[in-house]
Amino acid sequence: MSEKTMRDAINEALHQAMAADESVFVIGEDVAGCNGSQGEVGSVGGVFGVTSGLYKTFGPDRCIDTPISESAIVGAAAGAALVGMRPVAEIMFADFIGVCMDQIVNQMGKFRYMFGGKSKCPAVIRFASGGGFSAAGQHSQSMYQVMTSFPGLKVVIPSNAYDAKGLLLQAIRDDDPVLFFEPKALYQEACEVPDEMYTIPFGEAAFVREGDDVTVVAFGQMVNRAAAAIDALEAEGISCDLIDPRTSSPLDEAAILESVEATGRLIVVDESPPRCGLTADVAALAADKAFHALKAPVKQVCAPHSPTPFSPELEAAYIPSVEKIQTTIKELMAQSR
Amino acid sequence: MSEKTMRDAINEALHQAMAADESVFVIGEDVAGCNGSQGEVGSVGGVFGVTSGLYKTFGPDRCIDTPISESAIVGAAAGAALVGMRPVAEIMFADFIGVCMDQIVNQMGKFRYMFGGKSKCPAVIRFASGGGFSAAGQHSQSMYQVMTSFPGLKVVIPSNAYDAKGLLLQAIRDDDPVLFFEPKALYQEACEVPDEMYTIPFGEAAFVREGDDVTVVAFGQMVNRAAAAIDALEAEGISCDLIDPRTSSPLDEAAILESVEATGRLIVVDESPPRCGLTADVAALAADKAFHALKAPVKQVCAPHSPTPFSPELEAAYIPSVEKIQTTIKELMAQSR
Amino acid sequence: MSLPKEKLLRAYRQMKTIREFEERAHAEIMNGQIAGFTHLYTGQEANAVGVCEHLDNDDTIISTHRGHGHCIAKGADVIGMMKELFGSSEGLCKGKGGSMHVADMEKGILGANGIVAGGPPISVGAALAARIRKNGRVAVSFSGDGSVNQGTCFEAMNLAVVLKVPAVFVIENNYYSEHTNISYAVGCDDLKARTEGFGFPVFVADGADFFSVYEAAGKAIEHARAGNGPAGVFAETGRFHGHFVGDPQTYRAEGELDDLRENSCCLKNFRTTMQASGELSMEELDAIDAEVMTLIEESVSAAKAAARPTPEQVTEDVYINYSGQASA
Amino acid sequence: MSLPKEKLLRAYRQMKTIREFEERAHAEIMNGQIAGFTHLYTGQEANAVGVCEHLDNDDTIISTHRGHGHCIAKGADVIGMMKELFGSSEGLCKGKGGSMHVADMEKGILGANGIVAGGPPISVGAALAARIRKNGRVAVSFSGDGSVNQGTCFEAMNLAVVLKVPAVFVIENNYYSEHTNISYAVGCDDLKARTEGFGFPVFVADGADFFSVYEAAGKAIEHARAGNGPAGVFAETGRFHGHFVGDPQTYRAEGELDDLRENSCCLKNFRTTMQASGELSMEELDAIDAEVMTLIEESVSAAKAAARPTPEQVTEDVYINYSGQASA
Ligand SMILES: Cc1ncc(C[n+]2csc(CCOP(=O)(O)OP(=O)(O)O)c2C)c(N)n1
Ligand SMILES: Cc1ncc(C[n+]2csc(CCOP(=O)(O)OP(=O)(O)O)c2C)c(N)n1
Ligand SMILES: [Mg+2]
Ligand SMILES: [Mg+2]
Repeated sequence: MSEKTMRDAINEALHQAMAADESVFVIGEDVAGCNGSQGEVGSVGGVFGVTSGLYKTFGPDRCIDTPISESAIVGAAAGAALVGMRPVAEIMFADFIGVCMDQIVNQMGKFRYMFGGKSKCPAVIRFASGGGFSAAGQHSQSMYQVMTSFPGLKVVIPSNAYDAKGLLLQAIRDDDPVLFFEPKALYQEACEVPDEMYTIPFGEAAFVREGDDVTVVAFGQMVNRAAAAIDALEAEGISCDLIDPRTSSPLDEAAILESVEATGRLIVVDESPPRCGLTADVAALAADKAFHALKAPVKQVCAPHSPTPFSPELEAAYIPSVEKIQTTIKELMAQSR
Repeated sequence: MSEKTMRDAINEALHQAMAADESVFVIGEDVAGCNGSQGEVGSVGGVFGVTSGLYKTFGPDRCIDTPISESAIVGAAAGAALVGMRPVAEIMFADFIGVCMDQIVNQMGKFRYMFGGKSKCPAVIRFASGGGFSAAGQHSQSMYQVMTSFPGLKVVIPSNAYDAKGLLLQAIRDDDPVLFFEPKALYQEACEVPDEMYTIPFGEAAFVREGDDVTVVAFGQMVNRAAAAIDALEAEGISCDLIDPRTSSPLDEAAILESVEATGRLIVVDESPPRCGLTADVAALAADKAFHALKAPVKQVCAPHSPTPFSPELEAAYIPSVEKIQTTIKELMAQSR
Repeated sequence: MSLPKEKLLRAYRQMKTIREFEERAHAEIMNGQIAGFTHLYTGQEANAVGVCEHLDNDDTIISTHRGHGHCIAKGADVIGMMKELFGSSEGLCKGKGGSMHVADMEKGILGANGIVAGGPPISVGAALAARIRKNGRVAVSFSGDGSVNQGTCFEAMNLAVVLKVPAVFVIENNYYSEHTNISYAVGCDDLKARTEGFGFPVFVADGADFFSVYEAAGKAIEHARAGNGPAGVFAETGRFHGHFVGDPQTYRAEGELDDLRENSCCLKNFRTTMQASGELSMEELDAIDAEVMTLIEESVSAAKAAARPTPEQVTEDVYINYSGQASA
Repeated sequence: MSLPKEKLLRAYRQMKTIREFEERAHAEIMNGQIAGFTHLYTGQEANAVGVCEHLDNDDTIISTHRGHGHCIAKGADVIGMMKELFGSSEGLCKGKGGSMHVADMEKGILGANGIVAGGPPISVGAALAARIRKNGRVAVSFSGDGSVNQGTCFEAMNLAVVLKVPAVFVIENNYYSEHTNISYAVGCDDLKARTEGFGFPVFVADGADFFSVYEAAGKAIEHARAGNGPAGVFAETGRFHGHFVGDPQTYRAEGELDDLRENSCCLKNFRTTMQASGELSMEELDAIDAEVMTLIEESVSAAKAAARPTPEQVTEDVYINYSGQASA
């Protein structure tokens, strides 16, 4: 056990999964790096360095560079999975789902159903998602809310290094196709992560904080911010449950509903824009199934209905801040019936 | 004024818009038809016949067939719009957004914002959407819920021939990019449609029925079913508002909230699966902004979290039925606090 | 080319089975017994069979929206397929896929595919698995003359070359993508050359002649199986029906359909060749015809009698294991 | 090739402006003054300028993630661009786009583009508009050696041929897509031939030599402008920096960067040519250098002093008119 960044925790999970199971391989743009060049092949490990060392350890059949052809990358993963491999494909930025959505949504995600339950497609697609890098409109989207819409896919959003490792090992072991979103703002965040292999089951939320007054459900990058907001409010006598669903599909509805039954107040926090997003999804769940417990309006804290701006100041105003979460919690306490 | 099917109403709108404005042109697969063959060019008008006659009236520069290259089709529309044209592109099935999403979402929809408000992209993309044809998992999705997520796009979902014509004329005239979803189950449905040109503004819902007990918000193909359910319940003394938002982005929040304030009960109906969909989106809106008026849980009537099945019996069980809507209304009346 | 008698009989039987399956499906669609969008393969049988006769169960194919022929040629159960078209829960895909999604993993059929050019990238993945496992398998994808203009198809071809995988791209040029002729939709004059430009050899065949396809496909598959990377087959062919059932076919030249049925029928051609070479007698072929007709008849009766799916089945088979609950 | 003195001076000035803009941007990124992902064009200047010198305001270009050079060559305001990189609300895109989305509709710049091969389809649309309006315009898209493997790029090329539009595809081969060499990522041996296989002529240029690019681009643009459909330019070039700022460049051969700066510098080459031909004196070029340095200095001072965006601006410029209300 030692402190590891999320990047290192994911990297470790990949190393361990590949060592443990011959059918696991990694494929994507520059996941090895330097192919075809006079430089050292395998010296890159993805633009975020997440696949570092895999080429050197496992060689060219298990760590495979590709051209810039995201549809073909996802298709290759899907096809290899259909015949029994366990590929882990890397799509550099979640935004690039735009150029490979069919292969994810209409192919990989629907095989099993369309084929009458007679196929298995244990592919994992990893993406770097979300904002925080001044990367502007085409390199900052979270996209997991959109993917959550599609039946047949599982959607994972780790919020810390520990979960990232356990969830990725589960994803690779899982027999269904899994989309694994890595909030890129968290790659450098570290926490204690066991050295050995372990898995975290899908559909089981983490209770990050426990409290009585408000249920806060937060996804990915927003979990830390929500925790900071909640911790700051303790002094004011407000105590909150903080739930990190960890997977948006499946969603741990029971955990959320149980908490809302107890607190009577719900705030859902995500960094994506509001429309048809996860904040609405969870809010609507409570408005149906925990309605009678609710004491106050269900609040969504999210980005506005705008693309992600480039300028650091604009992006800071775009992504929900600790202050915004805090203010919302306080307003909610004031507003209850 | 005469009875026209939705197909004919859309076709008429296209003819009129093209006659009125030289910068309008149509592009897509087989929108003319028979190009390169020994048959009669222009004798097809799209697989659903929606663009019939345009080639014959307006010629090869205004009704343009393409290869099967959806990304290039959308891109071509986006590029032509950026330099001042008003293209109307046809993507045969909404499901095919999978192969052209980047051009829609990351290009067309974000130009204006990324370019600091200094560009204009008045392109319209038309899609045949939704179920009802036993067309299975890759030809039955509505997809508009997913597109509603993306800032920069406007999303239109007509539920009848009259609206379809007025909304399409508005879409073509509109200076922002517009996605126009035509529920294919409605192409043959007819109603009175004026012969002359008229527009229906975006963001203004239609009140299809007026009542006191429950607010029903329904989209596209579900509007007729909701109306049938409501009409049948009149005899039982239950009266409902039926709101057809007509555009999901922008959404007429005021109309929905006003109605919920009056009725205290809300049911949202759509044919898409539940997760991060429009039913959740509208339910969450009410759970926040009309919370204190609510007397009962907010209900979503939608497809299950499954791909669309092929078999007619399965598809019938998949798409929300009149009965299901009716039952939900009755249950809701029974459940109120 | 001379083939063992067994092989000849089998090839003819496969082509005839596809033909009669399709003609009967056509009739049942017209009857209203089969729902949905169905694309018939009639006229192109020699392509599917000429290719698949080189494959065994562990090799894979991935097909298109026009998938019945490929699936039958690769060994899909004909009765299970007919039941699937009828939407029965006893169908090959339990009635969930229908015509556009017939699949059978055990037979190496990775599915018909409703998305034009959805298949080639997936096939490259199956080929990559074969390369990694060094098991000598090949992965074949079928594409039409329209499909080759889709970005995913190009990406797949380039990726297959880059990764040097045993992927075989079979392009069936039936001259039309829906209502548009290849001479319009493929911008260049020489599709074979454009394809070869990606860096693999493409072998040309007469798609109405089993032997021609068999020979070309043999070369392509051998090339791939031997570890030389991908290869292609380019076959000219014609479909005897419209794009979909109900297509008015206004794109046809006068007499085109008659001409096709008369002069580009792989069954007729096969018989002519056999008659000339004497390798098979007409009686032997007639016997197969009769057996095929019986099988097809049987498949339709079975499909009509088969169990219908129940509403609970709608939500089954989405996941292998979905521990969380869905919202609705 | 002999060009009027005016043209020569202008071409040099443009190349030098790009060079110094980039080198200064590099310094300011290292300083922490410029946020986000920035890709520098240093070393490839002759490509942008050699192409854009054939274009006027009403012709369009669409660029890539490595867009500064193309935008400057096409006439974008340098000060507005520097302000944009600094994220000021006075920037060309009000600080909303940044390096990867610099655009100027009035100058016919349809934007840098963060999506690899996002541009070519859009450029075909601009070209289609030109064809429909018969206004003699051309639409140029820039692609890298990596970008050409993306499906959208292939689709755009085929569609341009099918519609016979004045689209010009400029492929800049700087040998790398991020960390991967073209010899790996492009499966075939001859990218020019693969591209020509789509059905249009591709003119080859030495991307370190303005005159070579100018000549090749001239032929391509003339071909397109004359109504003969699309054309291509294929230029070999080298980037002097990493893919992005901070790239360790482990893919480089030993001495590669020094060699590039020494032997593939378009500014040096231009000077050598001028010295040999005597068309321009070194003093004239030195004078331009000084002016450019002043302009770049000015642009940075202006950018540092420029207004910063305010939070309300986040939700502006999404739509021209959005009558409905957003949910948050
Ligand atoms: C991505 C996508 N675009 C369009 C379609 C609609 N479509 C189905 S088949 C077809 C024509 C295919 O032509 P070709 O590849 O030549 O195959 P053929 O039908 O001739 O067998 C089209 C356009 C589709 N299914 N998927
Ligand atoms: C669809 C997509 N995939 C991947 C990337 C990440 N990416 C940005 S630039 C680049 C390499 C592009 O190489 P090339 O086209 O040769 O252009 P160069 O960088 O050499 O100018 C990659 C992979 C992207 N921006 N978009
Ligand atoms: Mg065809
Ligand atoms: Mg490059």
